[in-house]
Amino acid sequence: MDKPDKLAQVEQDVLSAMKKPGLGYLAALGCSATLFLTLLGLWGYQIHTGMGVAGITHPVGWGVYITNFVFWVGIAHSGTLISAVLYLFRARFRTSFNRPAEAMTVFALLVAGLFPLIHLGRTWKFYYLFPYPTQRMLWVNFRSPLIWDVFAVSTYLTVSVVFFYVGLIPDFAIARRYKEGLAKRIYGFFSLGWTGTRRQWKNYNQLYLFLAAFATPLVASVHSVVSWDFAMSIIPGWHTTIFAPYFVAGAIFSGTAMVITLVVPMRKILALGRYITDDHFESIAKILLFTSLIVTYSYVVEFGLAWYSGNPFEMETFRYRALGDYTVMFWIMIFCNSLAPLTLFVRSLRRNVKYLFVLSLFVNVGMWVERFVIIVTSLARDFDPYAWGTYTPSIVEVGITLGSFGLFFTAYLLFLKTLPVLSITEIKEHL
Amino acid sequence: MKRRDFLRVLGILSGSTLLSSCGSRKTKDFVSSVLPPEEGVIPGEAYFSPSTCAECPAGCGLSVKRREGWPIKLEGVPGHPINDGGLCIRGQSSLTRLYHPKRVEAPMLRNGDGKFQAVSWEKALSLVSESLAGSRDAGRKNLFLSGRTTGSLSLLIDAFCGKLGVERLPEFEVYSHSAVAEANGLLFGERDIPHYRIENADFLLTVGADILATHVSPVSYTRKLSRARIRGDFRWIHAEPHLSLTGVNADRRFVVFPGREAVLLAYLLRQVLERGPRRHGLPREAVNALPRFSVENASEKTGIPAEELAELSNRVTKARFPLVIAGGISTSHRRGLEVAVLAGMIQWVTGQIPGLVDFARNEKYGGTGTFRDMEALSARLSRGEAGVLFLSRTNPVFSLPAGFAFRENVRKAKLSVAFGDLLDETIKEADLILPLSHSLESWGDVEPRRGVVSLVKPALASLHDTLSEGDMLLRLMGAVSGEGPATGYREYLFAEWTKRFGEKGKDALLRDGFVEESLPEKRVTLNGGKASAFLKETAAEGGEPKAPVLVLAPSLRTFDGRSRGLPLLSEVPDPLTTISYGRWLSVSPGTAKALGVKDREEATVSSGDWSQVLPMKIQPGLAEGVFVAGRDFVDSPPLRTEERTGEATWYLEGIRIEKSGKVAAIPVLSGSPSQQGRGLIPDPSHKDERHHHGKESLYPEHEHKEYRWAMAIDLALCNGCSACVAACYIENNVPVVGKKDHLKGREMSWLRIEPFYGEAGNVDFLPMLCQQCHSAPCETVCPVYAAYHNPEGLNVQVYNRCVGTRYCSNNCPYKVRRFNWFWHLWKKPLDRMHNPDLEVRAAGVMEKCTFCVQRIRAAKDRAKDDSRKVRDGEVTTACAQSCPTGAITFGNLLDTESKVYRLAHLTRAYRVFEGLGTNPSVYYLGGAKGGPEREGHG
Amino acid sequence: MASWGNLQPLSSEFYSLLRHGLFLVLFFHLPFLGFLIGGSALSLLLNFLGKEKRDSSYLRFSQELMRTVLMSKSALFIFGLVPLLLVWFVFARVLFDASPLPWPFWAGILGVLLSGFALLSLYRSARGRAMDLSPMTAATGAAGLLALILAFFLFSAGYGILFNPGKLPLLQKQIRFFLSWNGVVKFLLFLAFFFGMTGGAILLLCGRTAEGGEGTGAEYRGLVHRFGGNLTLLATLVLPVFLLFDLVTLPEIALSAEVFVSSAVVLLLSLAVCLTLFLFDGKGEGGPGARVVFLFVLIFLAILLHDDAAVGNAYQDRIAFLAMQEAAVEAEPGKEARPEEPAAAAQTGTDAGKVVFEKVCAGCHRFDIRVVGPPLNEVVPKYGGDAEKLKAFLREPVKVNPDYPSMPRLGLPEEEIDAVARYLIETVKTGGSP
Amino acid sequence: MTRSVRKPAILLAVTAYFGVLLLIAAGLWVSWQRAGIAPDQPIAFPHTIHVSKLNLPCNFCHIYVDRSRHAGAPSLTTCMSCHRAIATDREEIKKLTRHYEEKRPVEWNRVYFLPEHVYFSHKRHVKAGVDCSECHGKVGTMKKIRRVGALTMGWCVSCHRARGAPLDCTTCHK
Repeated sequence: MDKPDKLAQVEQDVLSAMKKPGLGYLAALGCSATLFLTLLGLWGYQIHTGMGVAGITHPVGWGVYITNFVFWVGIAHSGTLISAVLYLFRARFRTSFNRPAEAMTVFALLVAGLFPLIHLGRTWKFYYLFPYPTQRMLWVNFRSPLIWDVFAVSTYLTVSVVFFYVGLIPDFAIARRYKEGLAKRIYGFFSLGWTGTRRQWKNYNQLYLFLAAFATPLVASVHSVVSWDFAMSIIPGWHTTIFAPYFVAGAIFSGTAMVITLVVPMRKILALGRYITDDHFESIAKILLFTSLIVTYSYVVEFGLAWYSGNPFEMETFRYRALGDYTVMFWIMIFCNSLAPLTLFVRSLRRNVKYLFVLSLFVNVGMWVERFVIIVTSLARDFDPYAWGTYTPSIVEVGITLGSFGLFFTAYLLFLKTLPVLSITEIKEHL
Repeated sequence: MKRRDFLRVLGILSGSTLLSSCGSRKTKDFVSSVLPPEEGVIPGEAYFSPSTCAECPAGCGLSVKRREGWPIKLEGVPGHPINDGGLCIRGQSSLTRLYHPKRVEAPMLRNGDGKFQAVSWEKALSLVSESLAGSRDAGRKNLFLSGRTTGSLSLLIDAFCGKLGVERLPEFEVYSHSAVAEANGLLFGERDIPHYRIENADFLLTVGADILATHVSPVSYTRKLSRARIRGDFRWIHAEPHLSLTGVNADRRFVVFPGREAVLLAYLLRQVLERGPRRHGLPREAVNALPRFSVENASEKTGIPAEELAELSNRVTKARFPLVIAGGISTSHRRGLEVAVLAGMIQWVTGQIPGLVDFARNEKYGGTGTFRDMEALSARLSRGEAGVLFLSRTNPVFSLPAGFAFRENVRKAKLSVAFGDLLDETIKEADLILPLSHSLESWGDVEPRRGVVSLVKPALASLHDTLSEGDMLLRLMGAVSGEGPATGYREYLFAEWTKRFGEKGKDALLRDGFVEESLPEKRVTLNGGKASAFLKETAAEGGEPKAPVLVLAPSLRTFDGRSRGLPLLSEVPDPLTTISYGRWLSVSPGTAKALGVKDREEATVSSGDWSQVLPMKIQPGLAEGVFVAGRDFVDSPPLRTEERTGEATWYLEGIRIEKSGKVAAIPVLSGSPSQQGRGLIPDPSHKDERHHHGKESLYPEHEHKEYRWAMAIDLALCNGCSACVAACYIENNVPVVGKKDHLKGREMSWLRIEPFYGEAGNVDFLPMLCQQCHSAPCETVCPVYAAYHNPEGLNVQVYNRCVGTRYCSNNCPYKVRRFNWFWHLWKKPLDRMHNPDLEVRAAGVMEKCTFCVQRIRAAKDRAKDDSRKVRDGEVTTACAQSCPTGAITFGNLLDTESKVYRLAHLTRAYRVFEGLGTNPSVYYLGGAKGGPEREGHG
Repeated sequence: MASWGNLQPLSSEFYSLLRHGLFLVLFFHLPFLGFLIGGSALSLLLNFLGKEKRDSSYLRFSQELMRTVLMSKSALFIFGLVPLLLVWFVFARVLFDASPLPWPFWAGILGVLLSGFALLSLYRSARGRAMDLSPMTAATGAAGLLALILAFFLFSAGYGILFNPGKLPLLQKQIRFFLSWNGVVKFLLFLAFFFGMTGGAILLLCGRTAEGGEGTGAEYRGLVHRFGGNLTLLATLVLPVFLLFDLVTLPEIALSAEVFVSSAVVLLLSLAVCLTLFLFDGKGEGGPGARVVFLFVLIFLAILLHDDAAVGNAYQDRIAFLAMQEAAVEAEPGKEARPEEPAAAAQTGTDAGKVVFEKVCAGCHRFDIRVVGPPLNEVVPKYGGDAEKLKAFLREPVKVNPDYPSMPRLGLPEEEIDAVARYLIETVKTGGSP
Repeated sequence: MTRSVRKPAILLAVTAYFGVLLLIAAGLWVSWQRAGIAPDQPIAFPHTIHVSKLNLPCNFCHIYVDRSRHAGAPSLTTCMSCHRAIATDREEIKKLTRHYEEKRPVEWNRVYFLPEHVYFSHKRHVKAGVDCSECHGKVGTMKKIRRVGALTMGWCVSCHRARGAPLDCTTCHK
């Protein structure tokens, strides 16, 4: 095949993914949407009846909801990492992953943004969290890490959406060529009159570079801010200086795992094996291994700090974390996040897509459990022994957690059928 | 018009209507009443009227706080001879009895199918008068049984019985203290409980008497004890076979083998006789008859280590004013009378009669009957002798052992008429229920201690179609004579008071709420002959309960079970176990281990053919083989009656325990019985956590211009009685959430008593409330400034700004913030209890103690009227007001003259988790209870 | 400005003057300012577009617009300045009642406005001279426009305050109360109105004169119509939204049925404008221009009625109060001519007492008969001439006779109590009739 | 797609848009009416006569205004002490008399109300020299009382700020 044919082939391959959906797809979409509707139903029930329908209690005021928030923000991170950071470093394998990763970022952030709302005792007063001028002259408390969160997450969402969209513009223009009728008009509208002139490309590349540069520090800053929700507190087990890098590494770790989880089936179902190769997976696996090592190191350091401090509160919290009521969770976390990824030192396993898929599922679970362990065990045993208590998630919390996956996959499945799943222009560029 | 509507209108007529400053569009609360409100009542302002608590026989003076005509809080009357401003947990909760949703609202008659049906008062009273006549004609006896009754009501009952030919039976009280009364009758010819002047003693030995929680007049004793402790040169040793709140508060607590208290007292009596302080002698026969125990012997028999016994006898013999009080659990077994007699003899020999033991002002238990009397009554009832049986304010069906078959016997009366307010076991058996007004709805007086008359004055018109007992009796008398009531009870009382105290005295009674008559000193002498004879006939030992033994102890929260139905009392946990809802059986750790039971594991307790399933609570400080349950936790236990005194034994002997392996769902609110070495209550064994880190704050310092509110809590005085907790609930509209939420740890109390068990078996109580930190961790994390620091040093929570992130609660090292997990509703008419100065918090909102900011606001309002600052002592929190020991002091830390300033600057003042740098405004005064290192205390 | 301190208290006429003055100002000033802002904004935009697209018809249109909207210097003065000066004085007067906004503030607005006018004049003349403008000139125009908008924003903020008289006393203390959501909404509402009206005017006025090349006439007209039409449509769609926001942000008391009805009328008229634009779409003679402009005049009137009613509601009790006072003055011309004088003049003891008596006591008491309170001839002698006792009663009245309602505490100053007590004792002594 | 197809659709859309806006306006009207800024009262008490004509001070009837947080409505005894004799033939006074004789209190419709979480004391404001009319308007001109002060938090806080009154949350929030 000569070059023009090849280019056309790419377009057709990628866009063929947007063909009429099959039964399997519809079933998956139906399942996800049902889960999401369950979330809405349960949330309504919780608002109507009171937060008490969740298992959170005194002293464990944060539970699965905040765990989910941190988890989904974490998932979002590697999307940005893969598309923006790797773009800046000109890592070529990025092209195969960046579109799904960016989509994942946007959707994960949408899901993540839902959880602070769900966990509010009075959701209907959420606008108190935004600074807006009134005669009352009431402002938000800029000392509160939660306000930093509001700004961090909304900034991140805005930047991610813009970045995602800008990346899509040339592909919209390509899709426009292949479509008819209303769809053509819609793709046309979103392509913003893209014609692919040299001048447009010049400006476009500048913008893309700028956005990539803008998004990159967000990878570090947003999750640092999220980690400060905990680190800025006084609670033993939370109040640690290493939280920011620890959380950022964790976020990239979990996000990379989620990318694998999503891309492996996508590659298979949409028959994109030609564009997403084992080499690509090996590179991603290396990132996974590297971040796993950082996370493991952080675990060790946390315990070391507690032990070295001699502070009885800290020491008890970490003893409890490893050996207390939640010991099973703790060891699941250690196994999934620290031990299992060590197998990636073996090259053949790194290149084994099936193995990577299974491993990524473990890591997903492990990272969710990690957040749970950090949040719950620290709150369950803080200063006053009289007020010690435990926490068990309620059925509502479990349902809402599943529903959040429902929302995520609903959005992701819709993405698969409506937008070009790989960056056509970039693949062409690298042909 | 229904009576209730009528009353409502009456309220509006007299201007005492709800007139809240807010009101919604729907409530028609902006009303032009027909008449102006009564003198001195200003809508929107709280006002107080005197009354007397009727929740237990102690008769504490009440100051009823009212708003727009509705009582919203009960407080003790400062200067009252009984309680002097303090009020116990049950007294605080008495308000929930008034507004109890399940009160009997009208006279009820049992109809043909055994169900109750509301009837009119006229019909009910005429039925009673007909039955009275009918029974008399049929040769049956009409009987009147009541709970302990004093004051004018007792006279009226006598008159009633005399006029209508009704036989008045001895009053029935579960805790009749008859062994002590019997002993005093035997030794001194005074069959009653004397008044103990604990405040003047320099050494106190209590044997079994639960003086802080349930014994005779607990608030009175608590205040006296505090006065003695504050004085400084006071030691208190308590000996008991089980574990009580009183025991853990003594300077030293001895665990005695059950039933061996007499050995201890006999040993002590001999020590006193031999070594002084002897003011009176004993007849020779008595001295000879007194059993001799060497230290080792006594130690072996009682289980108290020999060196401790020696120390104890040293203390008693060296003291100038030693006082020995025996009672409660230790006088309620087979050797109970011996214990009481020996205690009385020690009192006599040490010369404290008269003096510390005052028979002039005895506690008026002379007319109280015993279980023996009840046996007789039961027998008479079963023979069908009874015509009309009146049962007033008493619940024998619940309290008497199953063997009495009282339930069945009550049914054998021709007509049983019960007076009461809640449907208890006895009332349910009656044929006719005549609903009693609450003491806050009635006129009356009580004389809980001879010479002390306390006023009962209505604070509101009756909520329901009820009458006070006095009115009921007068109307009955009228109905029988056919003339109609001669006067109302109010007029009757006024006449009585004028007769007894004169016009001036009556006015003083109405104004102050009490009158204390001066009484001549009563000199009693020991009846040596009887004493010697008694000692000769009996031995100090033998007949002790066989192990394992189940002790049925009176309960701080329900007394003899009569306060069980009050919702607030189940919400506030038992201070020793921190169990709120449910029943349990306490067992020592050793015994639990031997039995192999887990904490909260259900077990079947049985004795003979009686058995009951109870969860086990492992309780440090208990003797091995001793199980303890609340008196009201067990249903109809097969208690025996002690023949000589008529006192019921509170022991079940030789019980069997069968564990079930099932862990019961009972809420234990404490996360850990131990401090985990964290120095909440500093102890020499703890690492010193009190040092400051001297950290610089990133935030600017708060400035306080006029006030910085602070609190000092003296842990040496705090006895864990939890009155403050109940007071806080009522003052601050804290919701009662129930067992389900308690099991999840979602109790809402703003103030809690944390018991911490030490290794030495000691228990220290730490009242934990919002510490109003100067550098508060909760404030910085609130995204919306719902938690913020106000210029007066309060850590304010603005409820309607809160969005409910719960971050503040997470970040609070003291975990004193409470989240509203649900919409909390007050069942009508309990919502009348709402303090309108506070919002009822919505679901999803965090709430917490703010040092009763509404009281501060009111005080500042008053001060502003006079253009001055709030004076020290002018404003106090609900907890401090209620505290019977006076352990809590509230005030302005900027005022160097204030009491709280002085206390906060004592060397033994410390703050919890000072090392965290939160800089709290609550100062705790540490130090062992009554330890020698105590410093002066105002 | 020092002389302001001597101004008489407000009368109901002043409030009427305010209302009608405002009406006038708005009627003349606002459309003029509207054209100015709308026209010059559009002109600048067209200038930019023309340069970008290298299309001279845009520039031509831009030129024509400027010529049309900025009529002459005299028009500037008459429509732009006079009403504003007028409103300045009315404003100052009303606001003075509670709070004089500092005059530099008003002078500032005026200055900004004037400089806006000046800059735009410069721009207009430059526009007139040449097709191709230097960036400097365009910048001048933009600066003028911005100045105008800023001045107009401040004007709107002050205008918004008028609807909330409760805020007037606060302004005295803190100038920041000058800003309100209602003011912002009013600004946006009028801005939308301006652009809509400008669009209508374009449809009506522009594109007729075929100054340029004849051949491009139809094309040029098409451009002009497309611009004018789209502008009007957009503005008409947005305008009602701001009107609804206005209803939300107006204080409760300013609302009434009239306000809502006039708002509904504005909505219907806006709908009519939209329909007109679609139905008379460039076909036939002249297009929709005349109709649109006519409808916009109606919209404007409806908005003015809306505001007039709202201002009326907001001030109704003040106006009624003043009217009542004036009626009282008219009824007793001799007595109340100098309301503050008698108390000051009548220094001699009982005269001062009499004044107080008539002011305070006469409502309830007469000497001879029972009114609300008892006849004074009966009760005053009970004090036996003891002024101190009577004064004590007046300070803290207590109920004596149950037949009468209790007398309220009057809270009079000590000297008035003294005067009235002496007056009462004196009068009763001398026969008991004033 | 031809113009002829598009046009009706667009016309419909525009009309629908304005219809929705009209509905919102109607909704605002209804909510304003239901806010009840001038509700009818069981007895049409004219403040005009009592305040403007008779010059009665406010605390003549609202006796608690400087003593309590509530200003208080006068008891009917107060009303009747004058109206036993005055204007007894008027319809509204007859209503009043009936209330008094039948011992039925008059339940007024609230004009001013604050939410449950607000602490407000008339006494403090009166003692600080705030004139009644600053919040309640010139009641002497109102035949039927109308709500003048907005009673929103912004309204309260603005005045507190301007007067230098305390701004601490606990001043008003309970």
